[in-house]
Amino acid sequence: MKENSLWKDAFRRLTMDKWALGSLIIVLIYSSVALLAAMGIIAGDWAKEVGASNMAPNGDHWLGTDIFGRDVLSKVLRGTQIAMSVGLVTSLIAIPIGVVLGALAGYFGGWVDDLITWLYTTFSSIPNIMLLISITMILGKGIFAVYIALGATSWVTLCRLIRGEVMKHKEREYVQAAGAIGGGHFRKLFLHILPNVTHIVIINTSLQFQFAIKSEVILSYLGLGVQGEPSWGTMIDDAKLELSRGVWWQLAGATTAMFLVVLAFNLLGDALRDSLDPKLKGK
Amino acid sequence: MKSLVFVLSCLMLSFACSKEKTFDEREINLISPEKISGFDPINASDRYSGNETGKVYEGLFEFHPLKRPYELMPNLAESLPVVSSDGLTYIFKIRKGVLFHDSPAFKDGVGREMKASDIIYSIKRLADPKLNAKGWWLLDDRLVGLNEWRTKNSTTENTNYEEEIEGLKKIDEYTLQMRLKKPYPQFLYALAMPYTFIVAREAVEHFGKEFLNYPVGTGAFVLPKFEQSSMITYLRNTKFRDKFYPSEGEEGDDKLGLLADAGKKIPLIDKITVHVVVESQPKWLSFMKAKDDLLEVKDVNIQQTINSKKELKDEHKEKGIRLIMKPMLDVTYFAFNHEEPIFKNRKLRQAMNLAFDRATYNRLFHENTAFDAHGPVPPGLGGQTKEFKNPYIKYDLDQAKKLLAEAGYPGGKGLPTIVVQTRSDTISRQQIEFFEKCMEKIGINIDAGTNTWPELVNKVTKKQHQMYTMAWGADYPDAENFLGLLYCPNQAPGSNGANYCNPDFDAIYKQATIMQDSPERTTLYEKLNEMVALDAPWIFGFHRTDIYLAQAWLKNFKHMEFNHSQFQYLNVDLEVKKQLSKKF
Amino acid sequence: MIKYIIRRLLYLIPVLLGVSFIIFVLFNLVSGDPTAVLLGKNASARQMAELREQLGLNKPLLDQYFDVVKSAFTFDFGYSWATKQEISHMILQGAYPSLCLSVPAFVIATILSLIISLVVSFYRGKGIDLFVRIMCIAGVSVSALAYILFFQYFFAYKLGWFEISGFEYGFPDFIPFVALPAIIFILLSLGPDVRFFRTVILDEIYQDYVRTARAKGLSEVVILLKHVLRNAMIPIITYVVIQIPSLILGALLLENFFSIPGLGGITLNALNSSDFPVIKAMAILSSVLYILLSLLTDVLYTFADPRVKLK
Amino acid sequence: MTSPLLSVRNLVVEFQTGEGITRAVNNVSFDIPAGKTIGIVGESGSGKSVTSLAVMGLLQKPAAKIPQGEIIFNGQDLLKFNDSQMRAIRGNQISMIFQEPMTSLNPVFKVGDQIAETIRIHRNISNKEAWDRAVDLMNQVGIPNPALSAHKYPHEMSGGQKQRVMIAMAIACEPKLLIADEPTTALDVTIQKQVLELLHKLQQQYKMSMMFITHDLGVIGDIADDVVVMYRSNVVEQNKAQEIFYTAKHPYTKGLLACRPKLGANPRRLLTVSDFMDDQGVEKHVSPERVVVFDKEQEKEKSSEILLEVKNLVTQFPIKGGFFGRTVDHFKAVNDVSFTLKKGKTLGLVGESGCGKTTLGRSILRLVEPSSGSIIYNGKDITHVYAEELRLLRRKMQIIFQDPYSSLNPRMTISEILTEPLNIHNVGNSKQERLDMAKQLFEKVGLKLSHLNRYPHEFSGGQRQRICIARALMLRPEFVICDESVSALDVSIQAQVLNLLLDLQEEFHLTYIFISHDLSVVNFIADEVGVMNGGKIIEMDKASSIYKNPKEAYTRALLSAIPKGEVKSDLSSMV
Repeated sequence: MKENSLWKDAFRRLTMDKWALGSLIIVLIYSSVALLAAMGIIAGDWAKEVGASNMAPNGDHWLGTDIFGRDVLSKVLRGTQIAMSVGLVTSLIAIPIGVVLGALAGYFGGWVDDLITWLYTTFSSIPNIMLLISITMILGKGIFAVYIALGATSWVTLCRLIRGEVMKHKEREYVQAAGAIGGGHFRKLFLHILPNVTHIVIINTSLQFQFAIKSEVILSYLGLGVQGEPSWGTMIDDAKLELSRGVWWQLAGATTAMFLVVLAFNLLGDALRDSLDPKLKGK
Repeated sequence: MKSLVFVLSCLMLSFACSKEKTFDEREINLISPEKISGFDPINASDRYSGNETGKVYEGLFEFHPLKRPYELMPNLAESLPVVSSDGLTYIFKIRKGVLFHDSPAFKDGVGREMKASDIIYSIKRLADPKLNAKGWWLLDDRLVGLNEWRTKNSTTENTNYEEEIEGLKKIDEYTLQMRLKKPYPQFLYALAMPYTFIVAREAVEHFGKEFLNYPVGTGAFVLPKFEQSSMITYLRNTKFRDKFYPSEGEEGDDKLGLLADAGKKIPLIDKITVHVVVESQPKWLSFMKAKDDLLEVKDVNIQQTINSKKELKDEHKEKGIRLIMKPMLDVTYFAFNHEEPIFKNRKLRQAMNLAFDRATYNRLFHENTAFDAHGPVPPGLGGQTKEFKNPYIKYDLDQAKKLLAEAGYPGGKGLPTIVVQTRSDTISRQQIEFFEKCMEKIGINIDAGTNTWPELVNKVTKKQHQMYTMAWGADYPDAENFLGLLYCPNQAPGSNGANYCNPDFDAIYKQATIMQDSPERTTLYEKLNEMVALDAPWIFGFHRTDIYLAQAWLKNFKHMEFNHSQFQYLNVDLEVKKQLSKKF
Repeated sequence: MIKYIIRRLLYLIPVLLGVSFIIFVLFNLVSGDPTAVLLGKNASARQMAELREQLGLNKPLLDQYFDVVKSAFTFDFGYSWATKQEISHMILQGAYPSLCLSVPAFVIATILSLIISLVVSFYRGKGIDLFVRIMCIAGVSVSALAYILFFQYFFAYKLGWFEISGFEYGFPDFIPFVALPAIIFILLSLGPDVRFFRTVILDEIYQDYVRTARAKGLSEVVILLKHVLRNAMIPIITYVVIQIPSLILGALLLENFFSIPGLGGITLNALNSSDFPVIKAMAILSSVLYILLSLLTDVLYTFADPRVKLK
Repeated sequence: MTSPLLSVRNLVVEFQTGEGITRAVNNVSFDIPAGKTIGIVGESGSGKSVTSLAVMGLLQKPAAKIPQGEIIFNGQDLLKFNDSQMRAIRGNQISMIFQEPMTSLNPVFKVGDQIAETIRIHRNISNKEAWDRAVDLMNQVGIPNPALSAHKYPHEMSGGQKQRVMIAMAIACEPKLLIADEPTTALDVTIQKQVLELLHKLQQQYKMSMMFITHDLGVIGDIADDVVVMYRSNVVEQNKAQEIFYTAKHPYTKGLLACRPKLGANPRRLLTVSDFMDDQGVEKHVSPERVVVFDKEQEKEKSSEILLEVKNLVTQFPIKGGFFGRTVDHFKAVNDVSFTLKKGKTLGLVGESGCGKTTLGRSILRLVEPSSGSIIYNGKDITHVYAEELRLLRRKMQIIFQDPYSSLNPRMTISEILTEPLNIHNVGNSKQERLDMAKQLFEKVGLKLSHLNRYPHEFSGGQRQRICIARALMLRPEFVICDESVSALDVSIQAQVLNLLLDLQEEFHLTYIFISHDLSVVNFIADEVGVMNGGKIIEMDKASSIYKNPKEAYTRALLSAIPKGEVKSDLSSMV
């Protein structure tokens, strides 16, 4: 007897789109690389001097070496961990805030709504980059600051989206039905409405990821990025000095690595939206 | 497809607009690597704002553009001052016929003659508590009555410039007497620095808070209004007094053609355009496109500039580009915070000095153009001698390990992870990474704390650091300016960020600093230099090298540490420019 | 309508209060003492103390907050600590280049991506649709830094099509200076824009009224350009207008690399020299702009969609 | 006999879906003679709409394929036409009206423009002329002062008017063939009637052929000449209207005819398609007792005790306005309503949309807060009970909503949906026990146990409504409000659900309030009927008597609007 939920259904549609599938695979690969790197199984020795400084790509160092003669490839791999963790953690920060606030605002309306709307209007009215910079500056450098800064700036969009969607859903009859059988606000909001807006969260997250990864580069350029660890951001930033010496491999490595995963996340985001967003059903 | 058309038309326009170079304008294009914030001499703290103010303003004295070692020559002052035997009273004769630039500030817009009172005013202005000038330290506690005047006025509604100060007396319109509290041998240098450049009271009062955008000086160039943009254009001061290109300099200058214009009236050019370019790539590219005539080559581009033999690369040679390399009067160092108990341990400090691989560092970051610093004082200043070799700056891991063990931390055991504060830009990040690796080799764990400039300065001034790294450039050519970095009373927030205290050192320093320049003083300086060198209050870094690239047609450029006054001597050879520009 | 507008303008008050609070927390409470930086390397403890007094950093926090609020409502931002320049003047100076760069770039990018997204949604599901989408996304997947470094070297230096860096005031002098950064800007915004516009348009294409239009015998192109686009306008307007505040900050990186003396640079310098007044000013201005623009969007709605009534 | 205007020959339409290829239309053939009206009848999913779209050439390529068949229009095969040729036909010679007037008009253009557009596409005349023609058309379709209304936007018009606009748009170019796809289903009965009459009038006037698609045989009785009955993507029967109505051959057709409740006498349980044939479509003999007409009068009083009493109930919604959106006025959705309801009885509430019947229902359940008046349930005033008390109340009083699609949470399995009420009121000790209770009821409402773990979207509308009913009954309530619970369903399904409701009422001794806009349905199920208009109950009477002698004009209007479900008396009179 077949039993398939919307999710399974969505997943099926997702896997039918080969681009989406490809992206999914890429993302999975990156995640596992990140995981392995985090556990130090691969690229654990990125800091080791393996050759002369700024060696061009060659047989045993496919991406050459950096200024300290460290293997660029393992730096790239190591950087994957940073990139993914930035994406992950910022999402972990942004999603709960965004979802809860958005849901409360959308569901209860009234002064709750006013308050929360005010909150995110205030936040979104300050240019993102400015908040990013000032927060990282004040929290001092390092990946932790990057997490907080990105998290603190990126909940807003999600909040707005969720709010709108919840507003729509709370009028639906299934919510009223839940009320009719004696369900309280909590049940209506968290057990009935939220599961129906999760697609937004998912789509948003996949885009959040790539936004975070890209922001990390900008922050690194401003010298506010990750410290003591090779991140793509710092590598690309290094390139700013090295390119003129004809040292292109560090830039190439990091950019390609980033290119792939960002591309993947974008495509995945699109595919997810197409397959999860009820609005687009039946295309 | 409208927009596509638009894009294309933009491109078209852009070709149309990229102006054809004309070769009849006697113009020089320079680069300033930092944003220029304004033209108020008393706040011209960094080298670059100094350079800009130096184009419009002048001081009583200036450094001779050619002679080395650096030598002061009278500028707005007619001659060197008469100094009383106790070295406290100075009598200055003021040059006659020096005119301020024309400006609406003056009666019917015509610049008036500069007089003694203007000098007094300018110096008082430096001391004005309301303005809280960055340059105040220069005369802080130097002139008799000036500090009192400052404190008195710090509470009043507005500063009273009328009040006579004992240390600053006008004898007549062209004669001025200054009186020092205690001997201050660097005093004349102070009067050559941008801080003490002469401004006109009318201008200050007329423009008020906008004064910094309307520079009204006596200099060779005029800038009617400063628009804060990426391009500043100075025009020759047509009313500039008769000032002539010097006819003698360092030997060899004539061969370099630096004396070609000897005796000619300056300025020799009509226009200076300064482009503010922060990033290194555009800087390099626009010089290579001959959009600029002079390029200060920074770490990044050194490798593109010179080959392994430290000679100019051929591709540049054939464009006629000249390479100018001269040691800088500066020192880079990793400072210990001597208030940290562990760093009271001299052997530890010495060990870390020995473990620092200067050769590689030099190669990686300075393309071997820098010189190991044996002590704080850079070569070229009295106080530093070729003979003196600091035994602790050679790269010797065994020795280092040995000392580390003796220090009580065999193999680094027992040492906490040491956090070194540095700046957060790319190079600093790489440099500190390198430092980490060095110390690792003897088992010392280093952690990098990267900061924006403000944060770093804060940590240092607030003593919130274990170690930090910095570079110090000379304010004036005197070892005192460097040795002061280790003088106990200069502790943070003073310039002695290491909070190093060494009574013997302080004693001699005190004595030396009030001596006029003399062999005795130099020997004292040498003593001080070697003394601290051995005590390893810092991990000594390098004395870096200034590297300039100059286009063939840029004439009369000679490397100069304190170059704010040098631009008035520059010249351009349009013929050469016309010929060579094809090559770009 | 008027009532609505007034009410929305009044909404500025709470938002500005909020903004000034955030700023206050960030800069008056959390961040460090600026005086050391402001006085330079030879500053003495005494001088720093004096300066702190002058800058009012010793005032009770409430007063400091009040000052922030005051400047937020009076728009009197006073003078920069670092440059001693009048802030309003600085911002005016910087706004011009920033806008010269970002406004044309923004406009072109928007129009271009609108056209592209119309084309792709016309060929939805077909090869070209996928291809163009992938291209656009690929465009944004490269770091801006990489673009800048390469383009500046190649197009400006090697080919000499554009000025390498710098800026000149006045039209059309600035075009050769901003053209290249503008192109990069466009490249970077094409991806997200097309992606968004396409979704919105597709959302509409599957509505019933489109079927009606087809039943009338309208051609797909007309349906797309007339019926669908008009309905897609609301989300598009929102999306576009909301971006504008970030434009005044200009493209920070671009400005830095192409030495365009814009607000981005000013803000960055301010941050790098603890020049709080400037930062505050920038934040406040942009939030005011934000509110005004979101008001503008609402007004635009009424033109785009008769159903929207502002009450 | 001249060749027909349109003739569809063994048309096959297939859809490419995730699961594979499904046949929506299987080998369908029929003719539409010039100037005649053909009714195409069938339940949703029977392929009738797909057929019409195929004729219009509006099938979504590439998902839809037409592997075989011809659509001959004016002697040309439309299937061979390319896009531009088709466009020349569409809206010009063949035009179409859709079911959803609400969404079928472009919200951002004036209706006048939208009509004029059609004309401008196919006739080259000036905008001015086109506009005037549009106004004239709007006049013909009976929109009050057209000159003004032409400047209105769709959202400023009522559903009926929108549909009229659609019609105006469709006839703008005086097409030869007009396709009407369920044009009245979304409308109230009275409007429905007017629209039908309008269509008929226009059809006569313009000598158009009309292809009228509906799920309700009753509707087309009045206007169709021939009827084509579709069932599971096949044509099962086609014939002259009279033949169909009086001597239907195919059991499905018979079912369709029988399942529509008549005003007045009905069997105790409505006959449904399943009475005439089994799942395989094999005809079976209808058991005689099923057709015995049942008279509510004879039914003895179930009980005399009053379960619910509503006194002067008023529910009003604030009208926001003023500077800070203060409440400036109130809209009385329910305006001073009073009635009593005995245990085990059914009260029917009829009225058109916006008459306040829904609000009334929700106010009684306290899903909407009443503003004044009182609700006495089992002798207890529940107008102002809160929290726990209210929660307990929910166990006794339940509601079944109109839209079976939006009233089930798409993210929950049926078993979750059914057990949820039990969890809330922690009825039953173990998960298993609750599940069993769910199963029990699930079967009772006639669904397969095996489907218990599926998700709502895998069920048909009728099935979903059954699920909703099951959910409502999980807590064994005494009192259930059915809010338009069958309105969204095809007549055939509707009959089944109505029967189910009656069965359940008997089994669980339920008391119903049955809200509907369809008097015939109410009349069938209810003991007493209240007619609502403008928030008031304007007339209340025994179901059996209200249709015999309606007092209020409004009631009469409602009654007359109900499709007779018979062929039109005589065609000539209307021509």
